[in-house]
Amino acid sequence: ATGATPSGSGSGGAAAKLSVVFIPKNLGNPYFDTSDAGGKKAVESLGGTYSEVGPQQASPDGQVQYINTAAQQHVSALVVSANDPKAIGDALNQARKGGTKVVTFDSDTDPQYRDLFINQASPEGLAKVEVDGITKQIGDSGEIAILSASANATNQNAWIDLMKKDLAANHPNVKLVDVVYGNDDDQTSFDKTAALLQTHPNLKGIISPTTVGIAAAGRYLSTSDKKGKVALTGLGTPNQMREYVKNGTVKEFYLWNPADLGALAAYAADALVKGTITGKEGDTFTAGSLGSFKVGANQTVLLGDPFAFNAGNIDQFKF
Amino acid sequence: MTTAPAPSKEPTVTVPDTSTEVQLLVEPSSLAPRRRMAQSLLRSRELSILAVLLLVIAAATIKNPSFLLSSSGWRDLLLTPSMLILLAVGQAAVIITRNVDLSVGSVLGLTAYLTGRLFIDHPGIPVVVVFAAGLLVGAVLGLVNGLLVALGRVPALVITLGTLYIYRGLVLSWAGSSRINASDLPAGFLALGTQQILTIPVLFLIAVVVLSAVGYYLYTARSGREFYAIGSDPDAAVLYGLNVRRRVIGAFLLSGALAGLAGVVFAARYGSVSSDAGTGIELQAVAAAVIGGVAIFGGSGTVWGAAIGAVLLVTINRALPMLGIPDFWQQALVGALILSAIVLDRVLSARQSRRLVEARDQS
Amino acid sequence: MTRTYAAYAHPLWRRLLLTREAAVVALVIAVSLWAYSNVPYFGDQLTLTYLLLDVTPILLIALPMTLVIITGEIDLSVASVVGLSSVLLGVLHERGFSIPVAALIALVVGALCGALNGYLVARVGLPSLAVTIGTLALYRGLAIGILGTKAVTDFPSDWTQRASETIGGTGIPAFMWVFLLLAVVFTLALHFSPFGRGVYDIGLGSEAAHFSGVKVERTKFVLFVLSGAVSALAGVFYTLRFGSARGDNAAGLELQVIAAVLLGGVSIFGGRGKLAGVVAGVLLIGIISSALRLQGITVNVINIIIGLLLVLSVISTTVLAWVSDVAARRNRGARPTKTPAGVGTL
Amino acid sequence: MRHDSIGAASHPTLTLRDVAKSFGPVVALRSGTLVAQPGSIHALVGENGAGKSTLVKIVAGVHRRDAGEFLLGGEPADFGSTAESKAAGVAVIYQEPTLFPDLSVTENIFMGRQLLGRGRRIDRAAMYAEAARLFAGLGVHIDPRRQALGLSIADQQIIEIAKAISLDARLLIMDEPTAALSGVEVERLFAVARRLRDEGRAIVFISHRFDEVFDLCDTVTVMRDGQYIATKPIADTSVEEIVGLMVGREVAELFPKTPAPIGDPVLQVSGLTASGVFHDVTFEVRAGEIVGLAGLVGAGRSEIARAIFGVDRYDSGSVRVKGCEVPPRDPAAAIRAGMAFVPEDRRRQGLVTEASVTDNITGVIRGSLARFGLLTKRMENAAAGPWAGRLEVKTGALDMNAKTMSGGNQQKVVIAKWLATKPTLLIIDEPTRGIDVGTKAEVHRLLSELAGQGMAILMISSELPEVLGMADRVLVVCEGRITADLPRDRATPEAVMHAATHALTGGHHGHPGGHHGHPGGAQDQQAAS
Ligand SMILES: Nc1ncnc2c1ncn2[C@@H]1O[C@H](COP(=O)(O)OP(=O)(O)OP(=O)(O)O)[C@@H](O)[C@H]1O
Ligand SMILES: Nc1ncnc2c1ncn2[C@@H]1O[C@H](COP(=O)(O)OP(=O)(O)OP(=O)(O)O)[C@@H](O)[C@H]1O
Ligand SMILES: [Mg+2]
Ligand SMILES: [Mg+2]
Repeated sequence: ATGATPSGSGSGGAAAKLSVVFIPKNLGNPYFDTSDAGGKKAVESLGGTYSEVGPQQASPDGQVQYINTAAQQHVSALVVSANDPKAIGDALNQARKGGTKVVTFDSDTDPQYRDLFINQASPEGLAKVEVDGITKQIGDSGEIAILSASANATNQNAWIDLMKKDLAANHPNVKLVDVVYGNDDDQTSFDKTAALLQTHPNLKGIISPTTVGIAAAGRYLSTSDKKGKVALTGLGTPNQMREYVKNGTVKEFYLWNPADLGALAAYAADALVKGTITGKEGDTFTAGSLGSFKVGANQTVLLGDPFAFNAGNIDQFKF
Repeated sequence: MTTAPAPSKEPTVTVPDTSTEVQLLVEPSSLAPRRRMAQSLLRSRELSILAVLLLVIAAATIKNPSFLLSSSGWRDLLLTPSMLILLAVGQAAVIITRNVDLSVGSVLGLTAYLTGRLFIDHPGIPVVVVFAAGLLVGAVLGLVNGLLVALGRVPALVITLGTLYIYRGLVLSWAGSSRINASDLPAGFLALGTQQILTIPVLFLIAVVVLSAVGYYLYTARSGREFYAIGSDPDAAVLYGLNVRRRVIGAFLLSGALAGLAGVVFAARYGSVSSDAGTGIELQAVAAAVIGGVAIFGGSGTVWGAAIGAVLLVTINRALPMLGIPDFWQQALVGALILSAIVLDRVLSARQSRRLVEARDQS
Repeated sequence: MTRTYAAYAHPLWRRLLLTREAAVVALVIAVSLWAYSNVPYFGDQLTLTYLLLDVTPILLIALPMTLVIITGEIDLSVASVVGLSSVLLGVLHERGFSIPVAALIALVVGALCGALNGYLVARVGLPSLAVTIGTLALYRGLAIGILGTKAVTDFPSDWTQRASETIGGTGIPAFMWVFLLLAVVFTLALHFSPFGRGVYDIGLGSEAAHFSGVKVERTKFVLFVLSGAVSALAGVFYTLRFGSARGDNAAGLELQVIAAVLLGGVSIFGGRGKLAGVVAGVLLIGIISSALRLQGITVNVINIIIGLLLVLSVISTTVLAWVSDVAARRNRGARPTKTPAGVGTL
Repeated sequence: MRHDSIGAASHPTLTLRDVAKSFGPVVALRSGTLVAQPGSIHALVGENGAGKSTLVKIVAGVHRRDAGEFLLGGEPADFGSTAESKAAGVAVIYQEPTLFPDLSVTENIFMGRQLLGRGRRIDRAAMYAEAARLFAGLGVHIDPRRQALGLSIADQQIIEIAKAISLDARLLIMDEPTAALSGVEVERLFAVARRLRDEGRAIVFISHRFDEVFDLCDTVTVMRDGQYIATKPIADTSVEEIVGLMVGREVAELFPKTPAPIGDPVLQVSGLTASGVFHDVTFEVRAGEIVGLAGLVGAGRSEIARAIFGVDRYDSGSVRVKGCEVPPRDPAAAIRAGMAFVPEDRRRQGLVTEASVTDNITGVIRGSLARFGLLTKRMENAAAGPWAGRLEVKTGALDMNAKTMSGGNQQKVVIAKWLATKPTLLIIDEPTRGIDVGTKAEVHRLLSELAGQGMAILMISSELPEVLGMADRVLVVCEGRITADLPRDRATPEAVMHAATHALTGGHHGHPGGHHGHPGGAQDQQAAS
């Protein structure tokens, strides 16, 4: 209970117990369930308190309210996947003014709004692995399309740009005919997939660099007469995709280990709170069993390379 | 006192003056039954909406034959609107009684999640039981709405706005951030989402069966007609001795049950359910009913119209990208469509009442 | 020989304290006190700031919405107007317009949106529920159509900061001045002007109002225009506060506004309600949400509480009437004088 | 005092004794008593607001009585809903038609008890045929399939009648069924009523037209101010006696119009036409003059008044006040020009019943009360108090809801509201409808006094004595046209009634009690007049 005096910690969280709030793009998203669970384990192993709050729909204004609440509570660190690179910036800076460390993961804000960004994979690497995957499956020629999350999701947009460049440079016979947005909503993504297939009868492949999107597309494809005729790949979680890999709708999809990503973000937050690192390039810290990581350019930490899931290995993964 | 004609079995009365009797003898209508039927059909709102629907389908098909002619195209044409048809039918029944049910989206979310939970917690549970459970839970939630509205004598808009929040809150608390994935659902159930009988999707058949049952009931049952009477003039309905409360509760019960059913359909069709499934769909259901010619202040319209309205709404959304209209503009078009439907309704009913007054003046 | 009359049947304290508005205000005070002593950090200045910033759009839109509902109509399109004005502000800013000019254009467009609603409802005589469900889709569709699902986020930081800066050291957002100004104007218009009396008369009996020379059509039209313009203002604020113009900004806000207005004691049938109660209703929802969020309770419970408050607040009237009816009957000892009545409708 | 008219049948179909009913503060019925015998038509008469409709609604199960005895066929009855009364064999034609505008005429007749075919399915064909038979029986030409929306009041009434007849009830109550019917239609209705009587049913018939009462009924019960007064066999009574019982005093003393100097024309109406409603209406009202607008219900008098005041539209013609043209469709402009309008439907048009006395009284003048555009309750109360006092409105306080007041007091509030505008012309539609006798006299004195002060008054009234007593000049409206302009000395009941029925084909007027109807009575009466 607090009286009128603003208690908690006015000046930085160094003295207080570690408290980390995870704010995913939206709740009820299996990808973030997994990553935040990893974060939770890490925070608890560090003796801190963990909590996860967030909006129902992936929108920046929804996130702002939760960032504000965290700022009011003077938590020691915020781990955020940004729905917009700028829109939540003011709120994050407010929180930082109150002594909260801000780590972004999965989807970044502009660098001036956070202390550190935990990058799941290099955008170049991700874009390349998805483009290579789809072009291989369709024989390096024909029409493809992209089913993304919301149109202003930072990470997806960066990847899509890189994919376009890669396609133009290395796959002249593959034509990207459409980019549609499913807003990380099951029903919308599903309906957009249906529309995509109708609008482009000659479509040969779909890349969906978002877990909700690829699952919805997998669901639609596996029940349509285009099953096996239209290739699908992208970023997905094994639990959601198992069905579609086994029934042959999807040959291969990619992801890093989201749990590791969450854990790394938590360790980074801890290091920032403890003051072991400040977030400048060259700082190093250890992230439990994940090993040691080094802060790169733009205050970014890279998790590693993405992993390819296929019929051969999918049963080894339960997330 | 004069003696009146001897009472006859027929409730007819010998008219005092023979000359006027001949002149005033009533013919049911001067038109042959078939022509009359054709005429009233031609004038009906349902038909004009159907024409618009066919136009949209035709345009999209010309632009891209696979919209209708491919097997997926044909299937999606029927499958996609199935869920909204169920909601629109329930909503139409409620609106006909001069009420409205805004809670259907939340009910749908609740039963969609319930469907997944049942399959996860009771592996091997028969699909029929799950459908029944969805229907039942929806009916109970609808009953709560109906009781509050009818017994509390408070406006349905406010009550169902409240239960919209409450039911959604219940799903959110129950589901938390967990979700149902396709792999949680048995293959047999998922197959329902796309199964076809003679190229007609099963879910569409379910919707059509429900639609026909409700349509038949509203047209041919005494209690069904009372829905219209109540919506047309609630005070007169009381003077007629109609059981207004029971019918209003019944309408909400129906709407809730159909929203519950729609939740199960949602799970079967999309294969994954998160706690915000169905958010905002209530306004689409109201819009479908309004587009289909159900007057927002009750008393007129049919569930057939509402169902066609639902198909039109969904199909327009699917056809616009085909017609080269970026999908971002679709919602604006839907809005314009709703407005023109209301305005058209007003124009038609103004013309109708003018015609009726003229008919009276001439007689 | 003329009689003289008491102006009021009840003393002032009774008229002030035994009202719906007083009940809501009391609830606001009670919940605040509870939160202050039980919820960590609720007493902080920052909480006040964020709470007020969060409810500002609802507060703004609730002002004209109250008047619209008192005339017996409803405007469901307000949140879509917020979205549209947000998008316009963004697009115009991108095209190089200064923020004040862009905001002004957004306000004008908002007023035009309201005028379309007003024309269809007041002049053509269509039911406002149906009309504004249509324009809800239309205006939102225009917003999304103009901007796609992209966002404009590069607003000048002096403007975005202005939206959330506070008055001196009070922690009260400076934008509250704008609300306060509007609240005074709306209060004078509704409670202290002939126009406002007309608004109530229309809600209580529009035919009688028409027979008394009240310009029913014009009044309704003006209210819808105001509703559109104020919603656009809320859109401008929303955009600058979050520094983000998006087509789907404030989606679903209309139901929150209506819930708050009804909670504040305004009758959906029209004719009853006070702005003071509405402001208290908005604050009540804001305070409950804020306190629960600070306790780590998420949106689900908040939803349930808002829903329950809404349902209870409307049935309380019926329940109270029923209770007093039973009491009166018991006193009189007469046989029941039940008169069947129609059930509540729209 | 009680008088059971027709001897000792085994049981009267309906017995009501000392039945009472209040609506909050309004006592609608103090002690209603009525005994209706099988095979007999029983008239129930009384002034507006005497409680006739309330009595009917208690029998129908719309209201529940507060006290008193209610027997149906000798058995105690107490209906909680109209469904129960229907089931017990009571059919009621309510004073206001209660139709579902969206449904077909046939559905309206059979709602809730539709004919069923196979599988409990509604048999529409049978219903249409049945409805057609009913209409044929009533001799009217209504398509059973058409929508009820847009039917004339008369047609609506016919459908109510068809509905009641088709119920096959042992007790049929008709609350002013003839108010909107033409002569031919009335005759057909009477034929049906007589047939039903001869089948042994009991009929209660409410009407303000004595000729009809004497034509059709066997017995008459008189009510006044919610109280039973007397029951007489029709054969043993006269119109004069009934009127005396109804009013409870000599009729003449009610209308104390004192002569006043007549000044310049205030209202000039010329060529006013609204197609289908009224045609080429031209007249003027002078300062200090009371002009009465008489005619049968439905003649279009209210519509004329509403058009003059700008509430309704009209197609052509002009309205001038003191020589200045008043724009159409703008009540505010009419008010500025000095008009005041007390409409006929007090509850819906005259008052905002849910608002306070003050709000109602200052409803029109508050624009001028405001200072710098602002208005406070205190200013309004200060303005309303004197006007309420001047009309002696009986109320506890000025913030009482108008809804809780008696009809007479409500009417005083409406008049106060308009007098507060200091009008030069007062249009008053049915000034004393539903008002008790005492208040009625007050209203008449007030009108007379206002005229004396130089106000021009246009008064519409369905009560002939009121018109004849109050008006300096009587204009008679028939089917939307002014058919007579009679100065006070030439305005006899006969002259007015002749002009009022002039254009009607089967008009039935003249001397009540003379004809005991028989088929073809309409023609006979026509000849007699
Ligand atoms: N629902 C009600 N609430 C309040 N007062 C009512 C109600 N119904 C009737 N009254 C009042 O009861 C009194 C009797 O009304 P009632 O309708 O029975 O008269 P009536 O004899 O039928 O008159 P009329 O000849 O005008 O039809 C009137 O003063 C009327 O205003
Ligand atoms: N086609 C119609 N549909 C509905 N109501 C109608 C129609 N025609 C007339 N009326 C209504 O019938 C009623 C009687 O008509 P009107 O007002 O012209 O008669 P009146 O001479 O003023 O008689 P009174 O005022 O005594 O009833 C009015 O309330 C009028 O609005
Ligand atoms: Mg009556
Ligand atoms: Mg009249």
